[in-house]
Amino acid sequence: MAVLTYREALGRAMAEEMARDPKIFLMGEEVAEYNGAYKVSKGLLDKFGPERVIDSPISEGGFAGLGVGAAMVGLRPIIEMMTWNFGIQGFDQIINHAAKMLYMSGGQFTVPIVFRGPNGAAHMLAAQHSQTVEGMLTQVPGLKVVTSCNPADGYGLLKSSIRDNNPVIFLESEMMYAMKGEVDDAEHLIPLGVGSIKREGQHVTLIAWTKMVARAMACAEQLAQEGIECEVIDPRTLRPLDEEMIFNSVRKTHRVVIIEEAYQAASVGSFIAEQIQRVCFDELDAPVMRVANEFVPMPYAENLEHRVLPEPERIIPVIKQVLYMD
Amino acid sequence: MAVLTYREALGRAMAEEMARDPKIFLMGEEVAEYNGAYKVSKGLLDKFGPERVIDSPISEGGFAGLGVGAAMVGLRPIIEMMTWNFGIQGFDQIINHAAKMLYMSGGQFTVPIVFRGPNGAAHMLAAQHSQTVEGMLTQVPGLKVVTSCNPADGYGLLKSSIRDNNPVIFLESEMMYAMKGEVDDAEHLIPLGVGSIKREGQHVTLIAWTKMVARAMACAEQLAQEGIECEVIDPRTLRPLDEEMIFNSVRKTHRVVIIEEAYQAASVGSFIAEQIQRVCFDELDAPVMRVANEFVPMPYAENLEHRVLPEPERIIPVIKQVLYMD
Amino acid sequence: MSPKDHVLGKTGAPKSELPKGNGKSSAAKNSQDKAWLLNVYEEMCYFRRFEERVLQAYTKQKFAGFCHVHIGQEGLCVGVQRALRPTDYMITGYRSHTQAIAKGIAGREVFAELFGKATGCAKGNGGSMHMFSKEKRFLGGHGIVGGQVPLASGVGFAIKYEKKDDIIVCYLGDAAVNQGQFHEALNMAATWNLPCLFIIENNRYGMGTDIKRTTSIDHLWKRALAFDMDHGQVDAMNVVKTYEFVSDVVENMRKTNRPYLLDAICYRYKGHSVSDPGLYRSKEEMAQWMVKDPIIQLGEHLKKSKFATDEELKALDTKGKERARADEDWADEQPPPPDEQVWQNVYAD
Amino acid sequence: MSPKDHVLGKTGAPKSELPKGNGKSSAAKNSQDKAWLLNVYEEMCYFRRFEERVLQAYTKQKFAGFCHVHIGQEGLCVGVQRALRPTDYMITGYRSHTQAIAKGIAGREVFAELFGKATGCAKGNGGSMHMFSKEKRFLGGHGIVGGQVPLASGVGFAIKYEKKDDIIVCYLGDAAVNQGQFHEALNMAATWNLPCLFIIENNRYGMGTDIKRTTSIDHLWKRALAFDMDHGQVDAMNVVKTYEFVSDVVENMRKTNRPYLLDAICYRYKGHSVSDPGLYRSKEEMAQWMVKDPIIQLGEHLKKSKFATDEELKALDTKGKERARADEDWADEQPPPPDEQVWQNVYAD
Ligand SMILES: Cc1ncc(C[n+]2csc(CCOP(=O)(O)OP(=O)(O)O)c2C)c(N)n1
Ligand SMILES: Cc1ncc(C[n+]2csc(CCOP(=O)(O)OP(=O)(O)O)c2C)c(N)n1
Ligand SMILES: [Mg+2]
Ligand SMILES: [Mg+2]
Repeated sequence: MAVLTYREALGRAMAEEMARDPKIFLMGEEVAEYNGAYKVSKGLLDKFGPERVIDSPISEGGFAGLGVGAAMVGLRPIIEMMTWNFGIQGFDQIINHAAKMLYMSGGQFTVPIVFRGPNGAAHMLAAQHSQTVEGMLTQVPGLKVVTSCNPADGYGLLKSSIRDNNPVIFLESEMMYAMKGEVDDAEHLIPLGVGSIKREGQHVTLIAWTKMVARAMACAEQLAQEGIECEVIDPRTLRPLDEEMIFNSVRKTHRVVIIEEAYQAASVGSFIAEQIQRVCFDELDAPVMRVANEFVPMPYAENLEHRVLPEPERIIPVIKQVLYMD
Repeated sequence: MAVLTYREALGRAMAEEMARDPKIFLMGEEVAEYNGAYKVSKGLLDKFGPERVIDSPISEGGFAGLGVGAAMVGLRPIIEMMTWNFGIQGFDQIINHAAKMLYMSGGQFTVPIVFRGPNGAAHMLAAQHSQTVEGMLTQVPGLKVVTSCNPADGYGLLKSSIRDNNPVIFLESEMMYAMKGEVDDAEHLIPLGVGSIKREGQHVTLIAWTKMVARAMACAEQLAQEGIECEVIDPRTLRPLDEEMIFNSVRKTHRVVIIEEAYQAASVGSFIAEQIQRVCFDELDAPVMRVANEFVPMPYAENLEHRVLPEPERIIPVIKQVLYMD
Repeated sequence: MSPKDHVLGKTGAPKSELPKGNGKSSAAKNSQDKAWLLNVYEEMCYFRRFEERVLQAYTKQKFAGFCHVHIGQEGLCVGVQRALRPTDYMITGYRSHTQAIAKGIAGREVFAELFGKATGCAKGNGGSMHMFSKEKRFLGGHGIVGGQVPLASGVGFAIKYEKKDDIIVCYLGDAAVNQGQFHEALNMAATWNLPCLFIIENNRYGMGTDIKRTTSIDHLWKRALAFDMDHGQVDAMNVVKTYEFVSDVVENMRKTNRPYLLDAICYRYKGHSVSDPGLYRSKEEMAQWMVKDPIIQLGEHLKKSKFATDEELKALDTKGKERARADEDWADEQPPPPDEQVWQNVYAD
Repeated sequence: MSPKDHVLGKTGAPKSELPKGNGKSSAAKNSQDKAWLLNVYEEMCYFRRFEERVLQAYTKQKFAGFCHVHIGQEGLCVGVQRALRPTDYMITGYRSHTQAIAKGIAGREVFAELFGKATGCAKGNGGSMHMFSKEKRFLGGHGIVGGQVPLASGVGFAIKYEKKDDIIVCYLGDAAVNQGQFHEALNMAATWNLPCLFIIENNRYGMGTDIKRTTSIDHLWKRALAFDMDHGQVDAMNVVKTYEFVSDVVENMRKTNRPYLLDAICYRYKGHSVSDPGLYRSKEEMAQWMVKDPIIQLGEHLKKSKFATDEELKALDTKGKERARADEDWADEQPPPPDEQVWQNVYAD
């Protein structure tokens, strides 16, 4: 068991996979000589050389499409989006091309590719640099969407994503790159589609992913003081979604709060809420509640940004509400 | 009362607004000399000349952005996307620029612009030409999202959209352009944010918009034979959303089926379902159900496409299910 | 521009170090060979007749959706194909029927795809805009204008990555040069020396819009200047010239690995798609072009060279007609895809 | 390329009919005027000192987020601004502090914006990357590389639509020329003759990447060749040359309405942003550029022309230093935005 940062765990996953399979290459802005804008690809250029670790021009649509074309003829690209805010420029290639190629071609052309990069707000980066994309990309048949909330999950899930034969959207977070955690020294993979129970509890189910898991855990700790036992579950892969894990937890606690860095709008959380009320209708003792961002573009000022994101002071009252403690 | 096609009603709305306000111009592919790929802009070039009705290059990102820039300095652009599938190339300008400009600039730069065009499947156009975008764009603070299901609504809502001082996504449908309906000869506007009850009924609420309204009505007629009275409601504007109309109908019928041309994924329907179970938790006699596209890219073959879209034979059993008639 | 401007050289375009299609190349041998020329003639007739049947079938409502045909542009499709190896890759836009056949897909499988049949070259999932064959290295058939261009750069990247000497031909329409993706893809291909032959099917119109109204340049090959990319222009109404020119370009590319932008001047006789009456073009303009018809031009050449008589040419055309009919007849007999296919191939295992 | 290559003319670029910045223009009068030159010198010192204080404040963690400064690039910002009218528009990327001030926004409001204060030029909603002033016609401050370029075409479109003779200056970085949006925007500006002056702040690096590694061209003005767009290159380390050249370009634009692409050669002394140590550049390279420092260059010129002594120049610099301090002091005193502001300006009435 070594203690790695989230960034190191992701870097290790890429290094191991690239050593295993020469068809894998990494392309993106600053990934090579600069070792990555966030240093996730640190050392990969030295290890694998400029043919396999490539600095791209600032052409998100172009190099997303380049990756798709390369994947169609047998390579296995990892495309880094410096952040997913810029990945929106690649949406045409991701949504219209990567996701549909296998189906459009009647099953002839697989597109084994990973699009990875940080997603969501960092700190005081304002409206154009603070967006999440899972709400949009989980809507697209043909795409898989993967998240992780700690180094071990990031490592195991990125390896599985790289080995998957479909386009995988792998969502990271600037706020997590420095997070430390134990990662088994032995190589191991975490299958896509299997969620993880981060904390057991019988009173209420908290559903969260990426950096919201830490917030959910913080709220759980705090409420434990008051004798409230929260079950914290992380679906990890949002497409495919481990619905059984979710339903089972709901059948146990009968109460749910979803915490996500999205909006009170169509989102992965709203979809999960819909599924729960549909499948567990008679099991629910309270409506499925959700704590999300305020429905505003992200403001810059620290006090305003803090007010927009789901913070414990906004989450805890909602948890108490589904427990009818308010 | 004149009978107009949907296409004519939209054209009339644009012509009246352009005559009223010289700051309004129309830009898009084939909108001028060709009179529009779907002839919605028929006659506008003759009426208003090439300065105000402009054929654009095939540069969706570019002319979407051109419209935003022009709107920032006082013009009121109408940008036609030949279809919204191509509009995805303009998502960076729509999501990162149009939607955020007012907020980012601390309230200084309004962006009064309409992005309009057909959305969703037409007939046998396959995966890259059959997508809906409301599930993605209603997620973006700063955007309004407007739909309509008949010529009269299209006319009144497009006029309001053009007069709105925010970026408005106006969603049309190739399948509706030839649809006929009465439109009042007198100018009239329909405010954004106000839904419409298309049919009254006490047994179950059907929620639908755009071409799904006609399908909901067809199902309602059919079920009326069996003595089931469906209430069919059309929110029309998906952002802002007329939640009160929805909740009031649910409080009356206690049963809901949402019919939409989206997927079993994060979607406007999943968001509406979430809101209903949250607000009307004790009012519901059955889970909120939703009939949507199969979660696959749109296939070309007619029999397959038919199987993917929400057709009455898939909708009616679900309605009966929430009525516990199965 | 009038057809006269299209002959090579008059453009002042191709950079000096570029192939001139001057007939001195190995390709020249073929293009003086009778059998080869007759075969080219037959294939062009077949493609013309194939597309005519496609239009009839559409009019008879035997299929629906969009339908874009290549009638008038056969010279480019055939001339380019003859300059390639089977291992070379090809990718194109939504106007893809005859290019797919040229690359080796059976015409009947293309017809079956149009009819949405299970045995179509995309199993009925793709339709007119999305012909595919992995075996023949035909990478589609794409519906988003310009979308295929970055994909082509990716294939070029893979060819270089694998140290092969194949190339990829990427067709795009004249109106696609206004797409940002085109620009990004060409920049990458030029910066990294990817073996991509970008061919602008320059039929001068994007739907109803003359390319002059949406670009500021007189010659589309100028787009290459932004990247110092090798480039040239060819009269694609002349199949022999096209074949020779492209042969030289490709030969050169295999040595240098450098990408190339070819402005191929051609003309579509029909509307953009079946729904387009094409009123934006004058009878005179059409006539001007039809005298340059690739099939007629080659026919005259064959007769002048005493390689064929009118009767023999007629016979080849009839053969093409029959092949096209056979393709459609076969497609008629094919079954539609089974309903289960809806849920297949969304994800790969 | 070595600094020497950057002097005008050596590029062989500017098309003959283009202004030469030959000093014969009306602008030349100013650039020989002592008061004018001293004022330019003072402003450049102020901008340098302003950005230095910004860096200190960031290091002291008085604010967070990204922070991109213009140190070393003052010659372009000031030279361009002097060539404009107050009614001209300006739009830029995320490296926007001093351009905002040059366009007329009070330095203290820029500082307050950095501190996320209610009285910042974007009320604290924007931050370092998003400076705005409707009154001063400064249209931001944008965070998406290349995103501002289509916006600029839109402003140019509006100027033409309203039949005004204003222009819009659109700054973009060298690495932004690889963006598809840039290409689409230039094509529209060239096709429709929109009065847009696109200025590439060519500091040769996009973050840690030498532009040579992501483009295939030696000179970025070549991007204009794809659109037959007027273009040129200027040594932006020389504020006077820049002012004269841009004055001629702008004068010409007001007559012709034609867009223009200017490749402005400059250099940033600091890292891309505060978090970047800038290890990808050699000490030698930095040194080579610092001898061309715009402030030093103008200082030498002022002394040679006997317009100022070292002491007088020092005094001007001190004045700039004090202005910058005053800006920060003012910003320190300002209140943060009220919480209600979170919900304001999401939608306009
Ligand atoms: C991104 C995008 N925008 C718009 C369209 C609609 N559209 C389909 S074909 C076409 C015209 C293309 O013309 P051109 O590139 O010259 O090809 P041609 O049809 O002449 O072969 C347009 C606008 C599209 N398919 N994709
Ligand atoms: C579309 C997009 N991709 C990536 C980024 C991240 N990014 C911010 S600045 C930058 C480098 C830009 O360099 P350049 O255009 O030369 O401007 P400079 O910083 O040198 O002024 C990158 C890659 C972004 N902001 N937007
Ligand atoms: Mg064309
Ligand atoms: Mg730079």
